[in-house]
Amino acid sequence: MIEFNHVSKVYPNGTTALNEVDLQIEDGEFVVVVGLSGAGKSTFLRSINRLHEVTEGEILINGESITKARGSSLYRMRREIGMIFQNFNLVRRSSVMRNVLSGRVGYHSTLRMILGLFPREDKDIAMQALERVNLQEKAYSRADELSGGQQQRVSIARALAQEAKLILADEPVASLDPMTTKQVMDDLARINKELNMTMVVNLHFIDVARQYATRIIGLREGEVVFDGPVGQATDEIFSDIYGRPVHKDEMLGEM
Amino acid sequence: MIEFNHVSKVYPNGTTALNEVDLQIEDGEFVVVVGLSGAGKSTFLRSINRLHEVTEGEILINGESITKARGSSLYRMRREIGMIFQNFNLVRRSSVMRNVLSGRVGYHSTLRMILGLFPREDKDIAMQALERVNLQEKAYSRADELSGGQQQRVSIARALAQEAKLILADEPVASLDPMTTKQVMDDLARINKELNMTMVVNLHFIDVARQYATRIIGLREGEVVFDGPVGQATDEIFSDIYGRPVHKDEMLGEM
Amino acid sequence: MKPQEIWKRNTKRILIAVVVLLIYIWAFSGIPVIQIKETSGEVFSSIMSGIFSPDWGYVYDPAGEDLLRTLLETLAIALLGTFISSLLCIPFSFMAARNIAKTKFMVGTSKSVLSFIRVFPDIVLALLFIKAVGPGPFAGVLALGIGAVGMLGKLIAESVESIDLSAREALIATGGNPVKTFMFAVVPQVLPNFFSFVLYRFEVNLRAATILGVIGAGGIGAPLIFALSVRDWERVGIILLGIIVMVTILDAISSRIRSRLI
Amino acid sequence: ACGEGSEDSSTSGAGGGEDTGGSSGNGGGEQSEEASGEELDELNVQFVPSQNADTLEAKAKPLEGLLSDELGIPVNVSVSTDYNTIVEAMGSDQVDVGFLPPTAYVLAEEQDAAEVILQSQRYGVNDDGSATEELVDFYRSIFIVREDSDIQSVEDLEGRPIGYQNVTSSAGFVWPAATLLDAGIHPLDDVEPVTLKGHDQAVISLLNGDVDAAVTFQDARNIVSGDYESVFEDTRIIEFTEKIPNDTVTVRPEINEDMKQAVTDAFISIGKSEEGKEIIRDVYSHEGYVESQDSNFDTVREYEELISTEVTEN
Amino acid sequence: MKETPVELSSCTPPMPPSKKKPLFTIFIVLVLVTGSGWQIGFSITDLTAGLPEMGSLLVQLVPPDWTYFGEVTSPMMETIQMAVLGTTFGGLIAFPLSMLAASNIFHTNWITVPSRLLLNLIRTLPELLLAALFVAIFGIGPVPGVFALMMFSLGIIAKLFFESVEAIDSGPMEAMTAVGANKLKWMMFGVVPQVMSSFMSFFLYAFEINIRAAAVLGLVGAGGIGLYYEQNLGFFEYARVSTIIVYSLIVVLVIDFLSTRIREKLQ
Ligand SMILES: Nc1ncnc2c1ncn2[C@@H]1O[C@H](COP(=O)(O)OP(=O)(O)OP(=O)(O)O)[C@@H](O)[C@H]1O
Ligand SMILES: Nc1ncnc2c1ncn2[C@@H]1O[C@H](COP(=O)(O)OP(=O)(O)OP(=O)(O)O)[C@@H](O)[C@H]1O
Ligand SMILES: [Mg+2]
Ligand SMILES: [Mg+2]
Repeated sequence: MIEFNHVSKVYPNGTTALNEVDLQIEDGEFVVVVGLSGAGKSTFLRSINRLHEVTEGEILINGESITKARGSSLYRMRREIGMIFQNFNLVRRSSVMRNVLSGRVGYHSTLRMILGLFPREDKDIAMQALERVNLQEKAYSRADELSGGQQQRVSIARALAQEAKLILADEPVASLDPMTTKQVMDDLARINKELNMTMVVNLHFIDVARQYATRIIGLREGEVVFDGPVGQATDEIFSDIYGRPVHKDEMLGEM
Repeated sequence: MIEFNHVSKVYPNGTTALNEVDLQIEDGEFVVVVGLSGAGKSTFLRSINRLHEVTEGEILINGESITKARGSSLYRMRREIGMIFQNFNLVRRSSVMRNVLSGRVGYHSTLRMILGLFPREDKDIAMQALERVNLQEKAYSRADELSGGQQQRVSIARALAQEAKLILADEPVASLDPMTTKQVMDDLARINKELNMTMVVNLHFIDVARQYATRIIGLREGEVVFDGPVGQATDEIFSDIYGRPVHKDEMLGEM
Repeated sequence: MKPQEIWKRNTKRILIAVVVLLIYIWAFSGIPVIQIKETSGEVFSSIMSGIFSPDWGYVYDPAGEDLLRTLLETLAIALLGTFISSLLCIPFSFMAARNIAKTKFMVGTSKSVLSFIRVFPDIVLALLFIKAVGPGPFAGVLALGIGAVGMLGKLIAESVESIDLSAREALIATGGNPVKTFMFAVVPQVLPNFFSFVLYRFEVNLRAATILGVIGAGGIGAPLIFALSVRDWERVGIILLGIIVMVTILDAISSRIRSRLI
Repeated sequence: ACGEGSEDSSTSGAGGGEDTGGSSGNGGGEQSEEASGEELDELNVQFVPSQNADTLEAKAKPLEGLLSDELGIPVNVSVSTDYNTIVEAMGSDQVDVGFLPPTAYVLAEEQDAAEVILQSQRYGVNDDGSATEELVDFYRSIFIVREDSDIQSVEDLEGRPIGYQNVTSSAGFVWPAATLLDAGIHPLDDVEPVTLKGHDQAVISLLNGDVDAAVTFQDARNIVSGDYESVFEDTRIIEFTEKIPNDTVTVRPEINEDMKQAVTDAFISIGKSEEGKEIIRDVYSHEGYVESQDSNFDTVREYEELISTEVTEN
Repeated sequence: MKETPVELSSCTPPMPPSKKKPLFTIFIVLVLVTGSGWQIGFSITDLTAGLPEMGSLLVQLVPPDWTYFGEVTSPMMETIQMAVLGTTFGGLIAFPLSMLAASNIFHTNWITVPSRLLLNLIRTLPELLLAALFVAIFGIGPVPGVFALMMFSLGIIAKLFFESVEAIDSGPMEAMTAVGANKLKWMMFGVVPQVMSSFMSFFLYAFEINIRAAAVLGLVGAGGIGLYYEQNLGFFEYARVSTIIVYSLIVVLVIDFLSTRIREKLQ
């Protein structure tokens, strides 16, 4: 369970990216976070595993404060949280396999990791994760030889290999074609159902959000402007989240 | 007018990316190219301005062969063709303005360009292009300070500033949110209509394709499997292009 | 950006330009007009003709101390020296990288230490090791090994500073501690540059004639210096040829290694 | 520079932390605890080929064989391009025998790092740079000017640019400076000093007109005669310096007397044997060795002292 | 490194690439290193035994002779002047030469291979030879000094720089091709902005080395700080030697600081 207690985040340059966020996410939920570009979606996600420090409030994961954790207990908490990045964040010159394996470093001793000695089971786990995203035949290619969609899938495999209890996904389908988008989202949904893994996903596309989410959180300028089951998220609500209705003639500049 | 005469492209590693493509694009058309990842869409586009050399056949632009052009006549032909890249291809450490201005280098003497002396009008043109994509206030920011969507718009502004007669766009909305997607596509449509600029656009999203295209070209494994007005591109046709049925829920981009 | 900001930036740029200009004026003021000496043609041609008719007799001499032997010795010294410095520079280059090191203080200190090693004259370094282990190749190896740390540390630190940190974020997110994060996200990215700089340094070490000559290390340094000081251009020619051939072969090997890494 | 290793870096006491003993006397041997001195099971020899010769060879191996045969212990010979390193190495017991030029020897002796046993012999040098028949244990430095120069004597040098070597060089500075001082000219204040690296550069700068006079060892013009064929016609000697002793062979004072004697005898016998002579001539341009003692260098000390007070106080 | 993935049907996962090659490489390196170590008589015990002697010299280096600062200021300034010019000219030549040598800028071996050979040649020429040549041409003084430093910087900058040019992102270059730029414009807008900062970094590195490479300047009678090193070492004046070291360090740090600030401001 994730608890946000009065969480605010003000960037050093003064931008308020999160403003008094106060909510709870239960185990097994499939939460989709929507909002305009710059609304604070990424900041919201990144606060959960403390890639960003919040400036106020506290975030508890299963009752334990991640905002106060330090050292190895922080590392352990992060190990339980998988993350899929919008821009993949792969080590481009390492092989796909090594990228996926890097999801497992939290489980082994530092020395062992310096030597890069992963046990046999880890390799099996990684291979299974790749199989799930249909990429096993690319396991030993270098990450930068893959197409954008394939890279996104490697990033997903890494999060899967981590065997986390919670997955944070920052626009995981932004660069995928419709086919792959569906595959990936179906996969996340399946993992969510079968393994009861909690999902917190940022999405741009309302249709996709509606289709997969159990709950939708709408952010606007760092504030939660909607939070409810997917059924309640009507078109009007979306218009509200996005701050304005979209008209056909809403155009840029004049010609 | 663009003419493809029996054009084939085989990559050095043996992949056939284009196979005997034979078609004409008239001035003022809005052509959307669709197809699965790896179908050859990018290759198709990049052959037109000869970023890739085709291995067989000839491509004529307004009756002049670009596949045979060399030196300054090649440069002049390319100047008439704007291109929007999927991954932006911006100089990340240069300012937005300079990136947009670089679209105009074809119009000036080499010496002048080495000194970086752009005439006043060019700056005005560049600023107008930025205005059109709603980015004028970022004109003097560095390109790498922008969000992905903003970078995509800089890349569009560069193509606009080039004042080309033909714009090639390789998935110009892949990293944009629905609002910006609509803005960008509307803008391309307006330019197409008002300035009678030919558009050749690769797209993943069928709905968007249907909404803006006057003509759709479907590629599968390097072959043109569909070519016709947008009205004829039924769901069955799309299923054929994608090699499997398309579900309603895979049609994204609708708001 | 607002007009005032642009204006402010422009004045800043003009200011910098003026300062740079002044520096150049000052620098040129120390240099007299260039005059070419009458005799230069004669001397130039005699040097060149010497160099282009190398002393082939020096290539191999059964009694030893010929070109091949000294080159081989140089190779051994350079190899070991490079190996040592490439190990020693590793901690420095990360402590000196702004994006990796924990504190500004650490960056500042590490950078200053590296600068200090770089300004430390070769000859004093040589003296230190001669006093420790006596003149000879061992002292040469140590002097090269320590001396190169300054350069390698700096160049590698700068390339660490320019890496893509997003991958590092991913490792942090999986719960890696700093060392693990570093091994998986930073090392693969800097490895090509690391090898590139190490190979470059290896090449510099091959040509580190001055220091090896001083140190009595054998190798090609001393013969080259002596041949130059008595203007024995034929001997200089053959030694140069030897070095060029060796460096070219090495360059070919190193660029092959590099192209595999990139 | 022809050479970092010309005869630069002679030396002057003042070696910071170390106790530099007095400047007089016969070596610091007495200072070592064991009266008998150290036994050696291996001899380390290092030298800088002296530049007052027109061929330099960086060859160590031939001497290794010869000495090892004579002494019956392994010998390592190495070649350096800098005297300072030899003195420091002898000071820290890393080198047992060094070939040092006179000023370097004097400074090394002040630091208790070296004790002279031998001096090398060479053939003398004629004014045209060719060798004489006679074996000598000294050489001289010369003042040369261009043939068409109006300078006739050292007195005329006042106010003129002169090419020196580094102030630690015997032939390139110390002796010529003494000559100038004798003539009432301050070697730095009364002329325009230009420091050059290498005696060849001195001659060339003279020919090029960058300096009006140059000081070099006696036959330095031979070095550049290949590049400037008419060097002997175009230049003229106006003055010779006093005698500069040839290179010394020195040992570490701590070594026991028997060993010192053995080394002395070994060098002398090498200089006498046919095979040995050929090698030392080819490689070091030495013709033989004669025994020497510290008092032979008293004049050097005087010069050294004179110059270092005059110059380094500057 | 193209570790070609083995093409297999989707049911069997591909075989991991063979580890033989990297292991073999490591083995070779270790053999070479131990071989060299044996050849040159590498011995840790000798080193540790000798450390006290090394300490005795270090002790003599401190404290620096602070009064000596004033005396070496003018040669230090001379050195800086020559380093400024030598590095600038070297850098100006290195820039185009590195471009010619970079295989992603010019795709034909006809251009890159000769350029690289030229660069190798320049780097191989010893300073002493350069000094001899330039003195023969220009006489003694700062002019040959500047030229010698120029060649020296050229070698350093060009080698480092062309390798970093080869590693740049090809996207912007492609964009410039599409815009219809000729080769020069293409380089100006697609390449130069990407490589400017690494060029500056190597340029400053060369400058710093040139401050130290004063030995070269001494060779050509150009004055500079090198002669002072030699003189003081010759007289065993270690306190003064360390004064010069500290002075150079200060100069280098100041330059480093200034250039960092300037680069920040320019971005
Ligand atoms: N490192 C930073 N420093 C300063 N401001 C930042 C930083 N990162 C984000 N911001 C600002 O914080 C706000 C929220 O950013 P965030 O990245 O969370 O938006 P988002 O909802 O993820 O948008 P997008 O859909 O574009 O990814 C924005 O206004 C952004 O400009
Ligand atoms: N440089 C290259 N070398 C070899 N093969 C290539 C190269 N570029 C593309 N290909 C191959 O050519 C085929 C067509 O590629 P292309 O980039 O045109 O596809 P696409 O339709 O644009 O796909 P996407 O939607 O993923 O961008 C693919 O099979 C691809 O793997
Ligand atoms: Mg975001
Ligand atoms: Mg594509």
